[in-house]
Amino acid sequence: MDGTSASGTEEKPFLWVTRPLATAAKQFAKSLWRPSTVVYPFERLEDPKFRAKVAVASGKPIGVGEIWDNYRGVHALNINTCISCNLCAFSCPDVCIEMVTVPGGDPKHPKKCPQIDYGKCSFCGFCSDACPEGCLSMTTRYELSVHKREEMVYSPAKMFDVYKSKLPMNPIRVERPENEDQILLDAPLCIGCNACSRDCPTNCITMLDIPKLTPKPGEKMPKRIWKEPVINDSDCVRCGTCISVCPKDCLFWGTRQ
Amino acid sequence: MTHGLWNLRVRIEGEIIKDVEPEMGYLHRGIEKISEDRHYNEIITLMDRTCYVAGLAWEHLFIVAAEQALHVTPPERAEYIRVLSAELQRIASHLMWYSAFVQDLGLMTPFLYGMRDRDLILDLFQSYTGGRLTYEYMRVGGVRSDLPLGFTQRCRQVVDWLMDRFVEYDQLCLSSTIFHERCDGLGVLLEPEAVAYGVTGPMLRSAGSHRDLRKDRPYSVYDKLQFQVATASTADVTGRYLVRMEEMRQSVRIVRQCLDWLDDHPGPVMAEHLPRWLGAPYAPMGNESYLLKRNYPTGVGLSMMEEPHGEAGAYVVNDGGEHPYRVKFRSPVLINIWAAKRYLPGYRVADIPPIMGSVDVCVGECDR
Amino acid sequence: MSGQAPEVPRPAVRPQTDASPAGDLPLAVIGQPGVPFVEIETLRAREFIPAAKEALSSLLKEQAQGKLIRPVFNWAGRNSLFPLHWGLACCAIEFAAAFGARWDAERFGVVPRSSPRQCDLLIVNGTVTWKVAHKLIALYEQMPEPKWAIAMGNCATGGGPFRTAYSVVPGVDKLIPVDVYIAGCPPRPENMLDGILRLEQLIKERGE
Amino acid sequence: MSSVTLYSVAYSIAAILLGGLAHLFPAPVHGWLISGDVVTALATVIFAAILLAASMLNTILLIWYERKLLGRFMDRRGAMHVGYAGLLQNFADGLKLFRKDTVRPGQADPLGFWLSPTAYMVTSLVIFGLLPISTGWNGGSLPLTLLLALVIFSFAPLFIFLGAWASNNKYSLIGGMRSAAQMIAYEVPILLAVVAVVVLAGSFDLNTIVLEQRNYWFWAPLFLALIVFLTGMLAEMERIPFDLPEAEAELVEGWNTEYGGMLFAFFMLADYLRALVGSILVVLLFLGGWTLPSYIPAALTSFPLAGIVWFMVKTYLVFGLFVWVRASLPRIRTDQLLRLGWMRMVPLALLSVILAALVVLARCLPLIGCVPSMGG
Amino acid sequence: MDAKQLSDGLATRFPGKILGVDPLDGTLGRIRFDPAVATDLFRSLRDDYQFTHLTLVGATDWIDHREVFYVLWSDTDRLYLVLSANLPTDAPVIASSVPIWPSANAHEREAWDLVGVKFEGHPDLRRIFMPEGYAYHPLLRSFKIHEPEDLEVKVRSD
Repeated sequence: MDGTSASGTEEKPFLWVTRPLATAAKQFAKSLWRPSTVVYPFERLEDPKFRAKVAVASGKPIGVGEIWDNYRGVHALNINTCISCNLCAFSCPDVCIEMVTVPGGDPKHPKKCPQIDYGKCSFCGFCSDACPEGCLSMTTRYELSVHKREEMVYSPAKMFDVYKSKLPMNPIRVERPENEDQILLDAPLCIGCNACSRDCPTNCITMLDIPKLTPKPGEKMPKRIWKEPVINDSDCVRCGTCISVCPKDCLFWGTRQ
Repeated sequence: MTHGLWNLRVRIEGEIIKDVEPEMGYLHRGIEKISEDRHYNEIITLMDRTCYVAGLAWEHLFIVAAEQALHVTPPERAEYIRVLSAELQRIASHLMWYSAFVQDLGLMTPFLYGMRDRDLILDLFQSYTGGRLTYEYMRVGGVRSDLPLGFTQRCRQVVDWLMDRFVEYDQLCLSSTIFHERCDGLGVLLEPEAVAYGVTGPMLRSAGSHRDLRKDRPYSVYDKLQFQVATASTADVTGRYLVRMEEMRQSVRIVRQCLDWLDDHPGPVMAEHLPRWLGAPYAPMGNESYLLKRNYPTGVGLSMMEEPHGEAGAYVVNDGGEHPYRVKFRSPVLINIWAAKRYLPGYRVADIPPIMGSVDVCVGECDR
Repeated sequence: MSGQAPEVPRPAVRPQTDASPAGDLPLAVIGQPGVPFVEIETLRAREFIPAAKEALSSLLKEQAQGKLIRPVFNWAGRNSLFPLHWGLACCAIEFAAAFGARWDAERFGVVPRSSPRQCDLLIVNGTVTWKVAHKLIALYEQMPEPKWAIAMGNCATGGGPFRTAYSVVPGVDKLIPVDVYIAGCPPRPENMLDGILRLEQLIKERGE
Repeated sequence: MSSVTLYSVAYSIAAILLGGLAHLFPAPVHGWLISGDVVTALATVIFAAILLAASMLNTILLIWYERKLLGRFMDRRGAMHVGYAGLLQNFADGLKLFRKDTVRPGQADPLGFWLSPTAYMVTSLVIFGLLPISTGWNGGSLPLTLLLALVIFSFAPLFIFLGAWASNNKYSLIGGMRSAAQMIAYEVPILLAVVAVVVLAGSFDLNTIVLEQRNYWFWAPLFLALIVFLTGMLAEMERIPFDLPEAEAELVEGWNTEYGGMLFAFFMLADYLRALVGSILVVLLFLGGWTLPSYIPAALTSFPLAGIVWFMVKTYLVFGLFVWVRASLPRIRTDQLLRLGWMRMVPLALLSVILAALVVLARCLPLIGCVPSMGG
Repeated sequence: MDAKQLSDGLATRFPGKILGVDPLDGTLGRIRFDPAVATDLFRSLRDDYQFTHLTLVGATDWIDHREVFYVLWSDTDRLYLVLSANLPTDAPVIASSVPIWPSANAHEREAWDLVGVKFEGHPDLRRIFMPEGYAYHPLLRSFKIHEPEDLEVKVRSD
């Protein structure tokens, strides 16, 4: 077994306490001109101007760089490109995203955008990873202190303001796996109700006519519309809206053979 | 205590401790219960908060157990990034321990030095995970994203700087007669007793044991890395200090090897062929009968790791659903505190802060 | 990974989240009414604190009408907030980092004290469980007036990721009055400093 | 310069005030007002007020100084946003504490609880009346000033213990007991170190002690005594590494756990007053007081109030030394502290007394008759 | 030592009480045993097979039964071993392992607290995390957690 004995042979007491006194004095001399303190409200770490001064030890910049680009702070939402797919709300582990109606949708298709309660959000970034259109992303803004609990709820409009303020945004995009599951149809159960096609945020579901079956003698024919959804996999963002709206639970995830 | 929320009931005679009774549960947050209602990847958000000074180490722990239960193999680059993260996290955690420990001794200055240098590591974490303390970085089957450009160079700068600082820390503590007066021969827990009481980690290694799961049972890619196990023979507070300091140096060694490997081997960081709810964003799953029809494999995952505080374990039972059926963690801190019944009696009341400080208490992980 | 599948009993039906198999077992968690010891403590805090505050403020209105003295004391009070040195969970680490070398909260005169008698500010930095709730209230009551409370982080604000758990108080404002909430999980040290500055602003505007 | 003393300043202020006031009154009152007794009485009051203000101001400045210095040792900045460079920070703290509610725990003893901070503060303040700051700038030049100062200085453990006991809190009580034991233990080496100085100077009068250091400061022959005195003063001031009465890790805030508001401010202020007294004593006894070595150019020593300026510079440097120690050493344990006090410091102090005697002897040697007279 | 050797050895010592061995990655395997022989089995494992470390004791609620699992570590072989025993739901009782491995103390208290498994012979079987007097064992599947109802925002009165 290879082990090393941590004996600390280099540092032994020398004249009782003179060594620690000397070390403290050395640090005192080093930090006399500029200690490593960031004078926060006046200097900010995320400001490129101060990056050379901060992340420092006693005035010596080390380890600095574009460390802020990935920071997960307040969300920025581009309302214009949001497709109301609900994926952010589903992927939120803390259930802090609620889809609220915003103006701009047609009456059949009310446009819904995420509203985030920062009193519950854990800033994990799952929602921005999930966003298929890249319209919800996280910025480097972190100041979130409020007087009242209600002010912590960020409406879509408020997050759109954050988007318009052009803060640096988290550049990480998690790539979707190539062999993603598709949405399959359990055809005998389908009643052709058009719910999936109507609610699909990307309009990738088309209802195609299917031949009408004639019931065998003695078998009761289900009452249905003779249409069946066909899903365009390349357009589908895998949001599962169709699955959740399907009244007969006939859509499911699987791999198309 | 500076280490979090727990209670130590002490029965004393004069200044001498006769019996102690640790009282826990003030931070019991039901993480195991909440985990049963979450997707595998979503549990990672809880892992960061379970042990808030070693979030990435606990993510690694859980992810390995979950991968074993789900029969997923991550790519090698992801493994290296995980080991790099875990070792950087070990340094950060030990620095946090150092800060809290010296503060218990009444030393104010090294507390600030420790926090200052820990912030540099947190900056590194922030540059590739996006979080300072809660990272949410690892995923079943890999990690969230690759390292950013120029990361390895920055990381080398930081660890070089840290190697110099370790000398300074030793000068402030080991070179001080008062430190030795305060810490030598305190909280002695010899190896057989430590084993019987289940004590692990630096506390066990300070008693001369060579037990380190990274060597004994190499998980991830630790078998390809060169490092040594830090041990001490005194089994007291000073020994634990020495072991942790040496471990930080060895961690720097591992970090440098990982950086060299990562420079030379670009590649994917996410496994292919993952079940639907692992590889992509979550979406409504639909009727559960379809899920059962697809017959995903069930399994049990058990991972034991050398976490900064000691041996941590995760036991994950996968019953084929989207959530784990049962998640159970082994907390090293719970057991290390528990053994206080053995190593505290006989010392003075004024010795409690250094002794309990040397245990490295993280209550979040202890109470879960 | 060898793909060997150890035998795990697969439950015939996964328990549904909404249907409780044991019907007589209430869904109760300890936080709901009916569990005495927490309730009593909660009530005491809820009634005591506003009453004390009211009494104090009426006293002030009668005695200190002076236009000169009040602003001076207000300035002193808001520039020297001593928080209680009490760490709960994750946010306590960031709380400590804010007092570290890089952010150095002492610049604003914020010095943590260990004894609640010498504090003006209770920063609840972490998850509050029901087991610790009455201690939190006791600490808050031990602080002399005027005093403020900051709920730091999501756990203190509303239970955070753990709010569904059986042992966690869903928001510390159920126990004590909170002046400033800081969102974040955990909030960065800058965010915490921002919260303290916001509290100073609040004191300036509202008086004590 | 030498003619101006603090008392003369106070006396002239009193005379001017009373002279102005006397014009408003008829003759008998007028005569009485400008009589010597009344002026002296008022002068004394003014004198005390000046002393009080000066010592308080200095104490508050001392706290600021420590915070800034400690900040640099710790690679940070310390208070900097309240006032210029945080100069007003401590005024804000004091005002806030003054304004704050003072809570007396229900079980606490009222008399002890209220009395002890006040008495602690007052005894610390009284010493300032005895300490000369420059030639003539002191309260009274009693023959036993030094002894009196040290006696008043050692009242503190009594009041700390009283306050700790009155708080009815176990942490306070343990802290108070530790504090009392520590202070009493370190009285002995301090007094012995002072004896060494007294042997060398031949007087208990601080003015004389300073004047005796015209030729050489006493720290050189009495280096051991200086070390003992500094260590003892650290223990008396309860600063790191001897701050175990306030050990935060085990006792919440030590003996002032239950004190808040103004009473806590009293304790805090008195602590720093004592720190100031300690630094001043070190300067007076070992570092030549307001005198400067003769090789310093006269321009630096002859401007008005040069003595006071140099004295304060020295005092602050000595206090900086205490801060430096605080920044780099951990706290030691009670039993180790007492062992250090009794087993190390007392013998060292005794040794330094012998050394001082030897120095005196060596000084006497050239004089005729000195050695035989000692023998006979 | 491999899993076969160990299970055969144990099967001869405790005939009929070793109910099976499942493979488990990275360990010797998972041995299912009859809770009736718990103490003897533990003693035999510690003394004869040098499983000196008890790493973990936990319990799972499988609705129709409860499972107790033990993770052991052998310093000589550097391997983990998982033991598991099924207990009936109405009487979840098993002999305590504290006399053999003192480190089980906290683990068993936790298992009692959260899953409600009783360990006979435990010196101090009290709740560890939840306050004394708490009525439920929260990690049972029948105990549901839910979104707190009282989450409406409250505004300070003054």
